[in-house]
Parts: sequence; C-alpha cells; structure tokens
Amino acid sequence: MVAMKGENCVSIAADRRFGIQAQTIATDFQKIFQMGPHLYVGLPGLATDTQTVMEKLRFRKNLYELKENRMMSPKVFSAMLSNMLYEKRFGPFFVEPVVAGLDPKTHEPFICNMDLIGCINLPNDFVVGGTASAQLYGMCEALWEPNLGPDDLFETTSQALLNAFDRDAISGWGATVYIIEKDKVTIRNLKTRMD
Amino acid sequence: MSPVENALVYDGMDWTNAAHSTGTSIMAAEFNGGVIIGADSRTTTGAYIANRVSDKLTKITDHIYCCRAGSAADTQAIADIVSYHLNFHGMELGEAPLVEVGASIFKELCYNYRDSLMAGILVAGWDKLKGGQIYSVPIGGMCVRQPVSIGGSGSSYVYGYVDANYKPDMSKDECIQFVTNTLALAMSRDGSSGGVIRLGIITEDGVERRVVTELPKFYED
Amino acid sequence: MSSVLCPEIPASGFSFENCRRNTLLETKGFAVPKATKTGTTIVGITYKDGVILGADTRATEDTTVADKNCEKIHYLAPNMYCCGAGTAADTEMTTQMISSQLELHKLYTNRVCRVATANQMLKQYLFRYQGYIGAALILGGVDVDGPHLYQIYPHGSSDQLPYVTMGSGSLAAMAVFEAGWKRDLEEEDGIKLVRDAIAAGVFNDLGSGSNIDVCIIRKGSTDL
Amino acid sequence: MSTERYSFSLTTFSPSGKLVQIEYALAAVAAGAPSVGIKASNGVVIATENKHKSILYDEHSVHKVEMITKHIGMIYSGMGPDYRLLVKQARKMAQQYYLVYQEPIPTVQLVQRVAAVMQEYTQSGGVRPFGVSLLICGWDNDRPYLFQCDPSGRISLGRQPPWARITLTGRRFWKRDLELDDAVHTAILTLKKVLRGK
Amino acid sequence: MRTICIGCVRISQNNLELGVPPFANPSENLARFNKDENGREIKIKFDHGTTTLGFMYQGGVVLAVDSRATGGQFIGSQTMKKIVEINDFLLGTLAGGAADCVYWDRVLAKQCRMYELRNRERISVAAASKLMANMVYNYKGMGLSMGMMLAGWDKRGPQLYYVDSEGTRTPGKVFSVGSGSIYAFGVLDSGYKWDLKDEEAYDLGRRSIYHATHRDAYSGGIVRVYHMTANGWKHIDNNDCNDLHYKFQEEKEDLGKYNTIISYLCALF
Repeated sequence: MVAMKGENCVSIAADRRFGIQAQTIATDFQKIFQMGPHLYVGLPGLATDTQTVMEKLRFRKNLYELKENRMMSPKVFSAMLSNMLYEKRFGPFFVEPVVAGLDPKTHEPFICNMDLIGCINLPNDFVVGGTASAQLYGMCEALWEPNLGPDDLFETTSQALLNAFDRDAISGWGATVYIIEKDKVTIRNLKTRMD
Repeated sequence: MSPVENALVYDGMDWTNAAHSTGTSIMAAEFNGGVIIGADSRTTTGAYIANRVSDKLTKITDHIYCCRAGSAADTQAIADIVSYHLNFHGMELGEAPLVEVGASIFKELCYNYRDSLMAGILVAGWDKLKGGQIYSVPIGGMCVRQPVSIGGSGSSYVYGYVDANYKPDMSKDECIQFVTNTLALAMSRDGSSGGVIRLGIITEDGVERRVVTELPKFYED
Repeated sequence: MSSVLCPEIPASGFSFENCRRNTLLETKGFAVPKATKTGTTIVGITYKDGVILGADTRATEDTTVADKNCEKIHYLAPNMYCCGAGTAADTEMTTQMISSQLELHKLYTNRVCRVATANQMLKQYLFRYQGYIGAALILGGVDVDGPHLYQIYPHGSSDQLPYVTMGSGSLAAMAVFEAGWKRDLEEEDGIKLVRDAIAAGVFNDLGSGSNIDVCIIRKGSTDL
Repeated sequence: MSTERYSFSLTTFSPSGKLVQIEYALAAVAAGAPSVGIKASNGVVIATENKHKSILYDEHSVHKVEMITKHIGMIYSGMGPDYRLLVKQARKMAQQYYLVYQEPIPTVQLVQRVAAVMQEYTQSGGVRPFGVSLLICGWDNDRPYLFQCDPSGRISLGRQPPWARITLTGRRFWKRDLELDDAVHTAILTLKKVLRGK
Repeated sequence: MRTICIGCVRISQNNLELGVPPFANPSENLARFNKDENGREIKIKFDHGTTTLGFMYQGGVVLAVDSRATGGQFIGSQTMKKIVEINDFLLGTLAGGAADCVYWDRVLAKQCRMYELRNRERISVAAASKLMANMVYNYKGMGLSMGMMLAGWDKRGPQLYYVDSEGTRTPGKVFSVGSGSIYAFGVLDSGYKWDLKDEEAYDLGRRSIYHATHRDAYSGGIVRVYHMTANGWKHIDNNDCNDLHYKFQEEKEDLGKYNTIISYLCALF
C-alpha cells in the first residue's frame, strides 16, 4: 500500500491479494475505498478489520456530511479516523491506514498514514503501509521526486509498488493504482506477477 | 543492524517504560518539641538516576508531612489524594487535622489497593492532642505509631544504628544530627539511595526545611 | 436506539471490544502490527526568563524510521508546551486531550492556566492507566509564578527540575546538561545548550535523529 | 384554570396544542434583561445590559457575554444559572468536536448541538425547560453568523432584521451593509431605547 | 541421558557428523537459543516455503520444482536451484531448510561416489536414500528441516524415494513436498496416469507447480522440470511463472470461447 504526492495530484495504490498467511484466497480483494469524489483511503491489514473499519468510517463520514451539509476534507477525515482508531487503543483494529486525496475546496494534495492506534504521519512526499512497507520505503525513497505530473506519478507509484512486491512473499497478485486529479480520477489495474 | 545495536535501541526504549521508583532511605524521629523527617534525594529508573535532587518529603497539611518510598507514581498519587481528603476534613472540622487521621487515610488507601500499589510511607506531624507523632504505613497497609521509624531499601542497613542510638526526648539539634547520621549511613551502603539529605523539622510552629549537602563521613574514620 | 442496521456513534473514550479477539489472534500466531514509537531525545531547561524545550524529529516503527519529520513538541496552552516520548499516538492524543481541558479551564476561570495544573492533569490521567499509556512527557511553561519545568513518566509520577531529559537519548543529553547548565542562563546560551543536548542524543542514540525542534516560552511570548 | 390542568407535567400538551411549560419559560426569558445581537457586513455584535440588582455587586464578577471558542460567543436573556449550564455544555461540545476533527466547530454545528440540549429538556421527565433565550454569534468561512436559540430548542438564523431580542425597537436603526462600528453603536442605542421604555 | 561432545571433531575430517553443541540433550535445549536476551526472536527462519514434486510414469521419472527462497515473508531469491544433480543418474529435490538440504545432498553425493569407486558400480537409489535417511536420523529433533525426493535410474529401472528429517524414507509413484504441495497434489492427482506421454508428463509437472505458486505465497519464481531416463537425467526446461500464468489464462479463455461456440452450435441444432 503506497500513496504519493504529485503536482496538483495524488496517487494511492495497493495490491489485490487476500490471503491467510501463506494461502492466497483471492486476487481481487479491494483495500482502497472511495470516501468522496477526491478522497480515498487504503486499509491494509487484517481483512476483517479492513472491511469493518471501512464501514465505520463511511458511516461517520456520511453522518458528518449530512449534519454539516459540506464535504469532508482529507485533513478532517484523517483526524476522525485517527480518533476512531485511538478509541481502541487497548484493543486495536489491525489496519495501518493510508489516506490520499485533494481538498474539496482548494484541491490541495493531501496524503498521510497512521499506525494501528492512529498516530498520524504527514510527510510531503509519500507514505506507505502494509506488509511490504520496508521494501516500499526503499523504492519510494529512490524513485520519488517533487512535482510529478499525473502520468509520471502513475509510473513512479506503479514501479515502486511492483518492485516492492517482488521481494515480499505475501503481497502482489495484481495491483490497483488510483491517480486523483482535480477533475478526474484514473483507476488502473496493473498486470503483475501472480506467484 | 547488529544485535548490539538492536539491544541499544530496545534497551533505550524499554527504560522509558520501566516503572519509575524510589529505591530510598527515609526516616522520621520524635524529639522533645516535635518530629524530624528526613530522606535521601535519589530517584531511579532501573540503573539510571532519573532525578538526583528529588524531594520525597511531601506536604499533606501545614503540620503533617509524609516520607514516600516505593513507586514514585503510586506514592505521589496517594499523597495527592490524602492531601485532598485531609484538607477537606480540616475545613469541615474548622481546625488542623490530627496526624492520626492523616495516617489512617493513608492506611485506608494502602490497604484497599494493596494488590496494585507499591508504597511504603511514613506519616509524621504535629498536632495539639498528641504533639509530634510518627506513623508507619508499610506495603500491605498496616498502620502503627512509632517513636522512630525508618523505611525504604536503605533502611535494612541502619536498623541496628537506630536501635542503638535513638533516645526519647532528644533535643532538636541532637535529633537532627541523629537523623542525618542515620541517613548518611544508609545512603552509603544502599546503591539506590543517594544524593543529598533533605530534612523537615515539624514543630508546633510549622515546618522548617533543610538540605544537607555535606554528608557526615564519621564512619570512614 | 442502536441496532444492527442503525449503529449509534459510540461514546467517546476507550473501547475494549477487540481485546479478547486480538489476544486470541496473537496466540494463533497472527503477526500483530507494531505501533509507532518515538525513540526519542526530548529535553527541557529553565533559563533566566522562561523555559526552553527541545526535541528531535524521528519516529520509528520497530527499526524502520516511520516519520523523518514528526513534531514532538505539542501545544498545550499559549503559555505551555509539552515534549512527548514513547508511543507516538499516546503522546499526541494525551496532549491533545489535556490541551482541550486546559482551554476549558481557562474559559471557566478567565485566567492563564498554571503549569502545575497541567502537570496534575497529566499525571492523574497517566496514573489512571497505570503505565499502559506509554507517554513520557516534559512539560514546560511560564505562569504567574514564573517558569516551571516538569518531567512526567508513563506511570504517572512527576518531578519538577531545572533541567530534564527523557526518551532513549536522554542519557547523552543529560550529560550535556550536567556539564553545561547554570542558573539564570541567557536565552541564547540556553538555546545553544538545548541544541547541543539534542545533538548528543541524536548522535548517540539510534532511535533519535533527523532535525531538532526548539521551543522557547517566555513570559508573554512563545517561539517555536 | 384550564391551562393549569395541563401544566403539571412538562410533557403533556394542552388541548390547544401548547406546551405550557415552554410558554412559562419564554415568560422567564421576557422577564430577564434584554440582549441584542446585530450582524454587520464585517462582523457581528452581541450586547446586553450590565445592570445589577444591587450596587454592591462587583460588576466584573458577572459574565453575561461568554466565549465558547475563539470564534464563537454567546449571550442570553433570562435566567443566569440556566445560562451557565448551557455555556459549560457548549464549551465541552466545542472541544469535543475539535478533538475529533482537529478543526474548530462551525457556528451552525454548535448552535444545533446547544439547541438539541435545550430541546431535550422540553421532552424529558423530571426536568424543566431552560429559562433562557440565547444569542450565539460566530465567525467562520470569512463571514459572520448570528443565531437565536429558544427554550423550546428552536433555532433561528439572524439575517434580515437586526437580531435583537426586542426586534421592533431596533429596526429603526438598522440599515443594510452595516459596518461593525455602526453595529456596535446601533446595539447600544437599541438597548438604551428598550431600557428607557421599561 | 547422552552427553555429546563432538565440538572437537572437525567437519572437514568427518562430514557425516555435525558439530553438535556441547551441552546435554541438544534436541531439547537448542530451542532455548531461538530468542535473544530481550525475548525477541533471533532470525533463524530460513527458506521453508517450497513446492516440489516428482512422479513416475511409463517414460521414467519427472521432477518439477519452483525457485523461490524466502526468509520469513521476505523473498531472498527468485532463482534458486531446488534440484540437486547428485550424479548423472541421481537427482535430489530440496524442501525445508535450504542449507540443510544442500549440505546433506553434498555429503550424499560424496558417499555415492565413494560407493561407486569401491564397488565399481553405481549405487542403487534405494541404497542412496537409505544412506541419506540414516545420516539425518542421527540429528532427529535437533532442528534439521528437510523433505526431499531422490529420483534415479538404476539396475532395477526408474526409482523415486521420499526422505525427510523426521526419518521417513519411502518409495512411491507420486510425491509432492513443501508448503505448496497441497495445491500441487490437486492438479497432479487429477492429471496423473501411468501412460502419460513425455510431453504430457512435463506439462503436468509444470502445471502442478504453477498452480501451487499461484496459491502459495512462499512458492514462486521459475518452474524447473527434469526428466530421469534410462540414459541419465535430462533438464527439460525452465519457465517463469509469470509467463505460465498468462499463457494458461489465455488457454482458459480460449477454452471458454470454444465452449461457448460449442454450446451455441448445440443450441442451433
């Protein structure tokens, strides 16, 4: 799971494997969820928690938007998610969320990740999460550069992700990349190794 | 990363989480005008001295102090709670609360939470009814009045000295010297006690605080 | 009414509903993800007119540097800041919550909060959780009584001292203070001393690193 | 007498469809000191009379205009003690919101939450409605807001008329595109007028 | 209780014996050293995940293996050789601890060559596998981890044996070993016949390994196929799993299309 900032755009990408330890159960598992027109969240970790947390998040986010009659900004969304995870400080959900999006008003790129009890990390380059995070850190440090356009950002994100998978036994089996821009979101499924 | 480096990182992290406790020498003794309380000033976290000038003599009311030994967190919390109750009690009563009452609140807390607390406390003070008094509330929540009492890890070394040298009705200066000597002896033998000696002289007039930085070294002669 | 179809927004505060499940998962051999820690050097000193706090900016997850530029000096009140070491989420959330309580306190009393108040709130909160909230804090601020500096341990004990260090790099930093701290330091010398102490922590401790944040709290003004 | 039969319980409607306890609460509000809120183009003013029952009161010890957050203020007409409870609740709710979203609470949200508390006290057993009407003002998204909250929990947004407790008197002074300075002036004049009339 | 002190025996002098640690009952006490003083596990997790298979058919023996080496979940290599060419008529496969397998295969190779020199004839597969089983049996319970197949062709024809570190040694027609074996067996058993043609047999081996690599996280990389014939072993080919995946998928789609056409035609008539 990786998210990167570019010039007026952000990317978020993840693999598609759902497995129990060594056993691959499915290769079309969704780990990135749309939370708004320009807001995506990736929830790598224990599959049941991925889904539970996503449901809870969507519930709270919808309630906020109904109550306040305005879109939730990625910053507020992250604060809410962090707060939700910290409520379970002593019995956490096993997910390490990654948030990527554009501010609904200013369209400013936003990325962040947090640990399983909601400690937010807000760098201005890239964030990673999930089992291949050590490999991804290395790939992203090498490949990321400032002010990437949408196409370059897609290429950088995909390469970082694919090459990280190749050194992690339990990630891979397909990947999805989202490039979020002001007026469009591009979703691409990558052809990857399937072993 | 080599195991040694690993160990460094993790040791480093672990000690921040280690219980912060006062391996301590504390003492209190009655004299003819009140009581003298005394303590060393070392707070340790494992092998690290987290605070070398700590004050283990904590004020409860104007005339009642306590000497804390054991877990710093536990004893600080208890002292705060007792201080609250006793001052409340004092306000309702309209006069200074008795030392006995203070000790009994300490005992109540230490006894009720004996499974989760690590606290050995000496409650000392002066009141109109019984003058200077010392109550010892050790781990487990017992409460007993003693003319002289010592506590903390350093106390084991100086029981003999105290038994041999304590006399009832000493003068103030005599008693100060006695407490200072006892604590100096304890601190020299006990690795987790040290620093300076802090003293409190509680009489009818209130409390006078002193610090002894030059420890007596008579035992080296 | 809460029901399966219409869940209620849960009450604030900790929830323990996953605890049993997680213990089971752990015994079954599920590799539990680790929380971010701040293997840290944080320090604070008092000087002539106030308090200076300092911190490095590295957050670690096991042996990985999770955040190269994290802020460990947290806002509590305009006249009070707090450095945090230990579990990153705990220091962040604890200080946020206390900051909120201090704001309420300020509104109720119409006065600038005392540092002792914040110290008491923090230690009581941490004591209640018996060390399970892994926040080691250095609290510094200036109030009507002048500058104050406290160190607060995760178990809820606190000490008031003229110069303090905490975190995994604290031994190196303390060495610098023991050698260089004097009563009534000038501001410039104070900043230099804090910088040296953090640098000592950064160089001698693998859990600390990256940049140095310094926060100066004087009477009436604060510089971050 | 017939109304009294239905006033024993707060939660019982009278045959005419009224909740008399709320009417009484409004009476308590009317009995209190008047307060006024005026929205100007570049800000909002809330004001109330600062007169005390006895000259022995230290006027600095009485707080009628309260801050809820840095950007929200509140004022009342009616019963002071009831007001203090609402101020406390409002401040807590504002802080709670900030803790969850790391963003200051929008004035609308705060007003809705305060109103929800007030409404709850019109429909629960063993309680009475608040004897206050609130004027809540705030500033977000680069514009001022002004609301009124009644004991019933009803919210109204200050828009066209000058938002005074006693509207009629104020209207004379109010113009569209009022500047803040003029608004302050208007507020004082309005209060003066009302008080003189009393 | 047996006290062993063979620390002094140099391995170069007698490589049938390992340097056993100098304390009592290593099989019980060795486990204690898996954790360091802080209770953190020391990384001696090595190559455990593998898929290997071997089967006999009318044309001899086919061996097929994957090539992934993992340490925990980290992929150490995607190109490991998991078939060891012991001599021209003997092949061994590796599963379990890579170092254990490679080492003991090398010792076995030496033993087999010694046998050949002494007796002027090649060792039978049965004898070779017995040697192997006996050697590792001495270290039972001490942490050796290996599950290997020995395939060969001797006087009695093609042979296939399974030997593991628990001491099992058994001849058989169809084996699959490793974490991915459960998946491989599914394909292997459904396609296996004695009368397979050579190409069919190779394909069966390839498909079985490929399907295992797809499901099992710890298997992957390249599928290597070997064929043991009367004239010694032949290396058939290496195929990247990635290519195989897309090739098989295409075939499946073609088959799908074919079936649609058939059903369409059936519907027509």
